[in-house]
Amino acid sequence: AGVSDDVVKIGVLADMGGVYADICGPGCVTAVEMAVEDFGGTVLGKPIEIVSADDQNKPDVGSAKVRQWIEDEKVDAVNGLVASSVTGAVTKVLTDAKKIALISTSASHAFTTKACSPYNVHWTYNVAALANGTVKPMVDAGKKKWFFITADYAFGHALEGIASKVIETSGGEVVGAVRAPLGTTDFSSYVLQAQASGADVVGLANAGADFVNALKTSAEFGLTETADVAGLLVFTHNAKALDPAIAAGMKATTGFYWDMDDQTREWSARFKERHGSIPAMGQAGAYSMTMHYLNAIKAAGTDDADAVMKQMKQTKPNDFFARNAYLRNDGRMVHDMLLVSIKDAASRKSDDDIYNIEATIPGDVAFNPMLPACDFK
Amino acid sequence: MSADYVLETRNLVKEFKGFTAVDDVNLKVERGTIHALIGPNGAGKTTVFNLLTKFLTPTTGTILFNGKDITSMKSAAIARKGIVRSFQISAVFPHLTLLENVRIALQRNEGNSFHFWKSEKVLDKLNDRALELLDEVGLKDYANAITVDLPYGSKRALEIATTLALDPEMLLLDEPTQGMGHEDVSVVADLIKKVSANRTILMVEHNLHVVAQLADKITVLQRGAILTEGDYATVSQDPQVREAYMGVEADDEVANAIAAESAAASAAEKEAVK
Amino acid sequence: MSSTGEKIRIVDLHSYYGESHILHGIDMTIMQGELVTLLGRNGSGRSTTLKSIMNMVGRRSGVININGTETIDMPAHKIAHLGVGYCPEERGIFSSLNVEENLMLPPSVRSDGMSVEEIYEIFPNLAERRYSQGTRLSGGEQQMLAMARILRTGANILLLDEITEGLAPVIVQKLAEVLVMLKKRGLTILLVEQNFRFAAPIADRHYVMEHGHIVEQVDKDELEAKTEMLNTYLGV
Amino acid sequence: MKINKLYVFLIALALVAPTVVYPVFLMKVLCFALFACAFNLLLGFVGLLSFGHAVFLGTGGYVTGYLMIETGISPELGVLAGTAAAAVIGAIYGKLAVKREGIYFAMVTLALAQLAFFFYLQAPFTGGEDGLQGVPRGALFGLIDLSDNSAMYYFVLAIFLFGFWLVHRTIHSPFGQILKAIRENEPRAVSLGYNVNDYKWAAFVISSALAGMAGSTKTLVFQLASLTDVHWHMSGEVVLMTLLGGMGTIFGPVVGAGVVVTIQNYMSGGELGNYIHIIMGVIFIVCVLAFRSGIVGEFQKLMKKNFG
Amino acid sequence: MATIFGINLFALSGQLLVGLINGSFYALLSLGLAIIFGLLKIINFAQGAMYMLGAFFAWMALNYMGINYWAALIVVPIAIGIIAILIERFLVRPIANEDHLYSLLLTFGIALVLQGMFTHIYGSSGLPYQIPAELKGGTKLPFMYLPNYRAWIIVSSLIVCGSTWWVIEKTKLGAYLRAGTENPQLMQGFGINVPLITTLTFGFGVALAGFAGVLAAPVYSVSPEMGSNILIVVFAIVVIGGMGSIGGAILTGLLMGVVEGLTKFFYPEASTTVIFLFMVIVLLIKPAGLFGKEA
Ligand SMILES: Nc1ncnc2c1ncn2[C@@H]1O[C@H](COP(=O)(O)OP(=O)(O)OP(=O)(O)O)[C@@H](O)[C@H]1O
Ligand SMILES: Nc1ncnc2c1ncn2[C@@H]1O[C@H](COP(=O)(O)OP(=O)(O)OP(=O)(O)O)[C@@H](O)[C@H]1O
Ligand SMILES: CC(C)C[C@H](N)C(=O)O
Ligand SMILES: [Mg+2]
Ligand SMILES: [Mg+2]
Repeated sequence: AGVSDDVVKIGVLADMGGVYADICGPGCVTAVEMAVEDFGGTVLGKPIEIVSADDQNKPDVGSAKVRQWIEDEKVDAVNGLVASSVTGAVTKVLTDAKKIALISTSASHAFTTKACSPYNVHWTYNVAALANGTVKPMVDAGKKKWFFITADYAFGHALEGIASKVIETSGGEVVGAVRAPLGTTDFSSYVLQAQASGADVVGLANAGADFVNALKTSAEFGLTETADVAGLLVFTHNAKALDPAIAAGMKATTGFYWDMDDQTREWSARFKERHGSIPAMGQAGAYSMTMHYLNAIKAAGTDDADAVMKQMKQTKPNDFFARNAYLRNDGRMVHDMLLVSIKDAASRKSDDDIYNIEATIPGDVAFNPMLPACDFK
Repeated sequence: MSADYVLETRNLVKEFKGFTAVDDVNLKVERGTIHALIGPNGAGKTTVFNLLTKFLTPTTGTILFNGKDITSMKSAAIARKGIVRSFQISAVFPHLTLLENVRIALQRNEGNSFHFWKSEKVLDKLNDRALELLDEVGLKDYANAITVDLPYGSKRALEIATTLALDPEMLLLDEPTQGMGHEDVSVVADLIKKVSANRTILMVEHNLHVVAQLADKITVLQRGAILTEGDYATVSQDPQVREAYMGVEADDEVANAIAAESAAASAAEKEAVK
Repeated sequence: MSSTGEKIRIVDLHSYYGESHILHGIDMTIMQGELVTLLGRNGSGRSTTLKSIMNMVGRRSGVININGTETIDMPAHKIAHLGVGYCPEERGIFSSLNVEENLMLPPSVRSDGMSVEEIYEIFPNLAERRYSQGTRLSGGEQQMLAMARILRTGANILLLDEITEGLAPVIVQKLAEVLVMLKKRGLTILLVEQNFRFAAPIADRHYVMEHGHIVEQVDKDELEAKTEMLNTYLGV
Repeated sequence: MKINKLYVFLIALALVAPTVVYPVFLMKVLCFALFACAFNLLLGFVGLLSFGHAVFLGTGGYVTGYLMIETGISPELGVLAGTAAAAVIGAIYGKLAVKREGIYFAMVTLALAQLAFFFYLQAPFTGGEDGLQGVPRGALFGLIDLSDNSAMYYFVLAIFLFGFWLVHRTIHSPFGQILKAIRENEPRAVSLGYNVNDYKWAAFVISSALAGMAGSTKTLVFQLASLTDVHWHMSGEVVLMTLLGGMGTIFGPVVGAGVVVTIQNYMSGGELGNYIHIIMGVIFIVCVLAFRSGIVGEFQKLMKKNFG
Repeated sequence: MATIFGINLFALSGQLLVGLINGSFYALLSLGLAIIFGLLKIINFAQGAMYMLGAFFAWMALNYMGINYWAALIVVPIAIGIIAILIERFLVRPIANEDHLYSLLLTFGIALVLQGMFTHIYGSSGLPYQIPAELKGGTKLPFMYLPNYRAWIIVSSLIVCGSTWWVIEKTKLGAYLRAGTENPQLMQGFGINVPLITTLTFGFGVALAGFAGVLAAPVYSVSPEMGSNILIVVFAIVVIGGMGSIGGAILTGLLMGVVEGLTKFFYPEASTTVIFLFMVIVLLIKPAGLFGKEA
């Protein structure tokens, strides 16, 4: 036991300059730094070090970097992890090397299902939680007919798929879907098709700029007047970019909102002071996860991955981020999710005042159940 | 038995948007001769060349080479058949040596020009032939010089050597002496004479001295159609040719006439000044 | 010699294309109404001399005085406005313009240029093909167009580079007449010519160039006397 | 003679390098060096700027990756298959691209590459943005286990040397002579009876095959094939490597690849991470404005000036 | 609803119109490229970045200086034109005599730098820009609800493209431009200030992209990536149309917008690739492009 190489080294791998940089880029590094500082900078008397790298959202760049971290720099765990594609590649490398993946921002639920591993920790949210959180209440409220505008790649397909399942099991119906390629700027055709479908709800199974563009166009063509438009994955930064006149009232599911209570406000204020903007859910997740990881090392008395994983799963995380939380054996961190709605301009008290919290979704309702095959003790 | 024609056109026509540049031309080029195509500017000489080498497609008519119809062949294929054209601009590979220039042409018949896995040393066996050709045009001593550095006339000569390397049955020369000083003109004219052995040459040329010196037969084009044909003596005496092409007074007399006129003019001018 | 009659005065002109030094100190003076030719072998620097006057070479030094104005530091586009018309060796016909547009293209630099009708009369070929694309003309027709183009601008100093190139003897003859006529109108002409037969009878003076130097100046009256010498320089 | 000594020295250096430098990094350099050499064959020696060469890198990678995962063939066959696939795509794209020249050629290749990018993004067998993950390296000839980094390194080195040799040979072959002639004066080459488009096409195919080989090898090294390799950024990167190293020189692309990969490696870890595109852009601008012969080209000039 | 062969005609007309809107952007961008290519013989790889810059400038003008949309529509293209003029003067001109591939690479570098800078400063999630109040709302057509702003895009783009076409093809200035593209040196010799014309043309061509950027700001999210993706498509369009004619660039742009719109309707998965496929077909049948002159 003890600390290998006399140092605990955490790598933060994220998109430092690309499309997801705002969601979990330098901000995730800041969050992890804050965690290490708050923890005291050492564990078991050994220093805690952070290294960070840009994965450029490229699986090859990310996995090469992580390989090098493991082989050359003795990194013990990798935090951050944004694009699911990178995460997929990186978790394979980490698992082979028996090192821990601390996944903060990736959406795919694969890391705790078909690509699950004893060394994966998936913290903030996943597509299942999004579908359960946003879609189910709407169907239950009588919005039965759905149409999807889906990002035409793995992430969009997964999100659409899981949302469709939720709709069907709740007694709704998917009347159509259109696959818009990643990076589409002009959504008008798709919006016209959605309009023609006569759906009650148009689900946007995409993210980032795609989501913003699709929503804007929906409003322009009057789709928002005749149907509900639901964003299935909305980050605070994107919500901020939307015209409140268009977006107001839209519901979304999120793993974290800075303005929930004093605890979240306290931490978010500290974060904003350091980083310049309010934290996105993945950034808050990255902090929370790091804390839990360091606490587990301390409790286990070693940084050995198996021991630490065991320790993390045994103790329940509980901080400003993780509420009613526990780390499941498959690596899924189950915690309360928030159903929020976007505020209209009039009721916003500041630029950062974006959401109304509508409801808290208990973790067990939000997340997908554990697969027996992924039940790593 | 009719004469032996290498190249024949039958009712060759080329129209450009309602304008007929070549109008029903029946050209017959006899094997082993130097045949000149002359005519006023815009008569259609270059267009005929372009048709023969398929830089342009005939509107109607056929082109026969050695009795075979080549009307539908592509440029490169025609070159491979043995009709090679020289350009008005000098056509050399400027940063290769003279030897390499000629070798590029020789290489075509080697059948190894797609062989990227072989060393270029396999081409060395072409060197002797290349030197021979360079010798023929008087450039042997410069074989390893880089082509850009050559004077204009020598580039022209090199171009001819390269063309000969293809061992063409027929050479098409478009104004081969254009832009040359008198000295070079006679060098090139001699060269053409020399290389015409065993070959057929069809040339366009405005320099009547060269035409007179070289051509066995002359075809005069005007407005796209053949005006007359024959040897230099016949053609140059033809009043129609004199009017349309050579000017009222032919050739040498031209200079005299102009001299006289300008003398008169300057006299008049002096008059005026006074 | 009155300096008012002096149209072009060049003193110690050196010209370069990039690294290569082409003209090595040219001196020449051309008077109003004179027709002067530049003779020499290929590559002796005759075209370069004309281009230097037009500031179309890489770099130049010395004195080039046109119509009393010093032009060595003048940008290229201002030179034409001193009344200079330049007909380049390679003709420079524009393929994106039709024949008539080509003809009308150069801005007038003086008011007394030839009219389009006059020009079409001299070159009937051009009238006939006036709406075809400039570069679709035959070689000779393009040559005519290039020459015609500057006659329209009213330039009274003409720099003509090998204008008889590729022309049928009839047209060459016609051109000679045109030049004589222009001279009569008082235009100053600097002519680069290979065709000595064409140039000899109409020129007042000849400069002979070799390797970027002027090696000889021959007056019209001295032609006969200096034939021998010309022969050795030009191989006539 | 001198040249031969240089080669021997360099190969010796390459053989001992992994004992000093992180082998995966070296393999990455070698893969990109091969890619850049293949690209340089077109740009530097035929004068064709392909702005879509990433397609071939990516195609090689995907095909090799797919076969290694699905069929478990041995790695040398995987590389061969990837190379062949890239050659086939190259043959098709080349046929189209050589119909246009100069800048148009660049645009056509870029557009065709984008076509392929979207195809690979949407096609089921590529795993979309996830890419093909966990590609096994397998055992060379069924014998030598390549999961060991140093074994893998020597395999990569061998492939690189083969590719490098082939490029060198192509340039100095009868075929290379014709390419040179085409670059010098294309209309003249036509008039001598050469179908220049066929020659350009053949060069294109060779280049794309080698680029594919680089991609296949890279996939084995990183056990991953992804969209990165077919994205236009990658096409831009190989242009940068070649330009920086010295286009039209034999060693230029290798040096360029080394420098660019090193910069990227260095920056991806540090504070400069998010400046990467800016820095790449600046290098481009500086190279074009002041440094057109590239590192190797400028070096050669210097040698010539001082010792030549 | 009117249907024929099972196709909803109303929906189809809607898609056609939507295609035309997209085509308006393509037309503006390919026109800009064509003009610049014409005179400088370079492909401005930074054209996409300039389009992006146009959108960002509009945003910055509004948020930092309070300059509204209408003013931005004038001011921003001018500002971008000035930037372009500086680029031409100090970066492009020094290499004007080198192989044109270098200027392609140069502008590629510029594009990378600009995109990188804006990503660095503003991130890449995109910034909001409102549709100007005057153009909010829409018109109910029988087959679709046409937002007023979209109609404005078509109208303004057609006006700008049309007048540019007219100036180049029908005026003396245009003749100077066309001739200057072929033989700048000789045009100088005729007394025309070609460097000035060149610089201004470059400025204008780039300003067109800036204009398109301002037009785009309210409908697409203002983000650093917006330029690079559209540019590659525009390249394909340029190949399809052939650089031969200004009118060709405009028409092909519009046409391709429509083709793309139809594809989104009939087979959306292919919508990103259809223009490239179209390019392949054109290359096979008419390598010089639809409006290209024979080589
Ligand atoms: N591509 C074309 N399109 C339209 N007209 C053309 C084209 N090519 C040539 N012409 C016209 O056809 C006629 C014949 O041209 P051609 O070039 O064959 O003349 P030429 O006899 O070679 O004259 P020159 O002695 O002046 O070179 C000319 O009037 C020319 O304007
Ligand atoms: N653009 C250029 N760049 C470099 N060198 C040039 C250039 N133009 C001409 N030269 C060189 O300058 C020298 C003089 O050329 P110039 O064109 O003035 O000769 P010329 O007497 O007019 O002959 P020609 O009969 O060929 O027109 C030649 O050696 C030529 O190679
Ligand atoms: C970061 C998110 C926008 C989702 C991301 N595309 C993923 O794959 O998980
Ligand atoms: Mg350790
Ligand atoms: Mg001709």
